[in-house]
Amino acid sequence: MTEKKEPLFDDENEKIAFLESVLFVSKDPIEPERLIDYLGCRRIEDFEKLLRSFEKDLMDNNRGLFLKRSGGGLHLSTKPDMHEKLKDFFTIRRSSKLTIPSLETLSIVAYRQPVTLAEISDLRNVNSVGPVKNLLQKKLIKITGRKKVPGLPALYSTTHEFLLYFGLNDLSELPSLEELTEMFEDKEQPSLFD
Amino acid sequence: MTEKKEPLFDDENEKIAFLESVLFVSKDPIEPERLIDYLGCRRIEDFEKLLRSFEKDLMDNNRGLFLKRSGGGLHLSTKPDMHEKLKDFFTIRRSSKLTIPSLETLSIVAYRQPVTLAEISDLRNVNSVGPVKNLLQKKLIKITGRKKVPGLPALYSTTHEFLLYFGLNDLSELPSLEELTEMFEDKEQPSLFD
Amino acid sequence: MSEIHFTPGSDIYKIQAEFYDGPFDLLLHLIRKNKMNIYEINITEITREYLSYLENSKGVNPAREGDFLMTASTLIYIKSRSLLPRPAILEEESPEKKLMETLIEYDKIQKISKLLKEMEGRELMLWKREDVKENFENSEFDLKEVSSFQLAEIFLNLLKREDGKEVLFLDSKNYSIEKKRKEILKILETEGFMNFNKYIENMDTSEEILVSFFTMLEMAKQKFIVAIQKAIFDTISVWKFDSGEIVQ
Repeated sequence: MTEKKEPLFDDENEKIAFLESVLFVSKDPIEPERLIDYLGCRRIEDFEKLLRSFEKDLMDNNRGLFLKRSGGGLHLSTKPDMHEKLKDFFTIRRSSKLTIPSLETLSIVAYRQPVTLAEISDLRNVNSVGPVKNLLQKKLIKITGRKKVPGLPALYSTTHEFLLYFGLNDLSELPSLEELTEMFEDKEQPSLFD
Repeated sequence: MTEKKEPLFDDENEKIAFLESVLFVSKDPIEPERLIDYLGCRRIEDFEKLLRSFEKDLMDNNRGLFLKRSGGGLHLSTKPDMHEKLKDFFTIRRSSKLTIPSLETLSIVAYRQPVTLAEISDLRNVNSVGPVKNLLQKKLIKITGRKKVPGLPALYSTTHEFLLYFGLNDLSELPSLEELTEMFEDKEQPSLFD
Repeated sequence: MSEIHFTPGSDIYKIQAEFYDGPFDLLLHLIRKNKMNIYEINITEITREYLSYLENSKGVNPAREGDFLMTASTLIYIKSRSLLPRPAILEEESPEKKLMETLIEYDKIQKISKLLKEMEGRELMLWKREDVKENFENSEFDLKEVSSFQLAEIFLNLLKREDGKEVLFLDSKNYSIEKKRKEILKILETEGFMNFNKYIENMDTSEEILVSFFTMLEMAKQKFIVAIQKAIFDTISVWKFDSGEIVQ
C-alpha cells in the first residue's frame, strides 16, 4: 500500500549477509515470501539458489550454525554436532520438557484434533486436565472452538508452536496411523498386528 | 572439582565454529576466560589469534554478523551496515496496521458487541464515525443488526477477519471466567507428573 | 521437508517413569513380553501376571492405584466369563471387546508418543538464538512471548480479582491508547523495563486496564515491545524491541 523503497543489494553476497542478519535477529521463523519480496528475487529459483549458497557456506568447518526450514519459515539454529559441547559448556541439562502424560495427550490432540478434554481423558483412561493445562501453558495446544454438545466443552487443537517444537512445517508431515503401524511393526518385536 | 572431560577440538576451524554457536545461543556476553578455558587455549595469544580469525571471517561480504567485545565479554550482533535494512524489513508490515482511534473502537466492539456507534462514541468521548467506517472498510467489524430504540441504529460486531488479525480462531479463545476458573484455579489434580 | 526417522527399541515408558503410569501401559507391556496378540490375549496368564505386579505394588504409579484396581477387576471378570461356554462371536458390548478396543487405541497413542519423543529429542539438539539466558544459571528457561490468549487470561483474571465481577465494565472515562502508548514507552525509556502487573495494579477502572492491555497487545504485535512471562499468571515483563533486537 505505502510506497516502498526497494533496498539495493549490490550482489548475491550482500543478500546472503542480509539473510544471515535477519535470521539472527528474528525470534520467529521468517516466511520465505517476505524475504523473496524484500531481496527482490524475480523468481523462486533465484531465492532457492541463494538459500543453497547460504547453506553451503554454513557447511564449512568453521561455521557453527544451521539453516532450518520448518514451521512454515526459515530460521537459524546451531549445528546438531555442537549439541554435546554446548551442553557441556553451559552445564545445562537439556532434556525433554514433556512428561509421558503430556506426550500422550499431545498425541491424541495431534491425531484427533479438534478434541475435547473428555475425549482425551476417555482415550487415556485417566482425567487429563493436568497435561492439558500443561500443554496450554507451553502453547503446544490451544482452544479452537466449542463442541456443540451440552456444556459446550472447549475443543483443543495443536498450535504453530507445536509444529516448531517438533520441527514440522505442516501437520501432514506426521505419518499416518497406517504408516506409524508399519514403522513400528517392522522393527519392534513382538509384532502386535499380524 | 568435578572431573570434566576436555572436549577435543580437531582444529582451529572447529574452535571458531564452536565460538559462533556459543555466542549465538547465549543471551548474555560471555567472559573470555570461560572460553579460553573451555577451548583449551594455552596462552591468551592463542585465544586472541582465534578471535581475530573469527573477526576476519565475519568481515566477508557474505556475512551479516559482527563480534562485539565489550564490558561483560564477547557477544554477537548484526553488522552496523545492516541496521537500516533490518529496520526497513521489520517495519514494512506495519504500514497496513490500525490507527489508534480504530484500535480503541475495535477494543470496544470486541468486548461489548453488538454495540452502536452512539455507544462507541460515548465511551471514547469523541464522535467515532471515522474509525467505525475505517474498520468496516477493513472488514474488521460488520453490522449485525439494529438496536430496537428510536432511529434503529446499526449494531456492530467483530468479523472473521478480526479473529485472523489477532491470531484468534474463535472469540471463545478469549476464555470465559468460568472456564478459566475451571482450568486453572481448580484444586490441583493429584498427579505425579504435571 | 523434514523427515521422520524412528529408532526402534527405545522404551520411553520404562526408562522415563521407572514405573507403569497407568493400567494399560502395564497390560501392553505384559502382552508384548508374552509375545501375545492384542486380538488373542491369554486372559488367565495376563491376569495372573497383572495381579502379581499389583501385589508387589512396585513399578506401578501410586497416584493411580484405583485405576489399576479397576482394570484388575475387569480382567478377573473377563477371566470368570471365559470359564463359561463361550459365544462364537464377540458380543457388541462384551467386556472382552471393550478391553481389546481400549488396548488397540492405547497402543496407537503409545506409538505416537514415542514418535513425538523421538522428534523432540532431535529438535532439542538444535539450539535456538538466546536459548541460554540469565548468566548461565543452571536452570530450565521457559520464557515465551505472550499470546493474545494468555494476555487475555491474565487480564480477565486481574479484573476478576479486583472487583469480583464476571462481566467487563467499561466506565466512560477518557483513556486513549495513544496516551497509554506514550506512557508505556516513557517508562521503558527511563526504566528500560516494565512490570506490567505492577503497572496496572494502581489503576482504578477496568477501562484503564483494558486500554493498557490492548495497547500492550498492539505494541507487541507491531514489535515495538516484547512481552515475556515465565508462566501463566506470572508477572509479565515488557521490554522495548529496537531494530529487531531486544534492548534490555
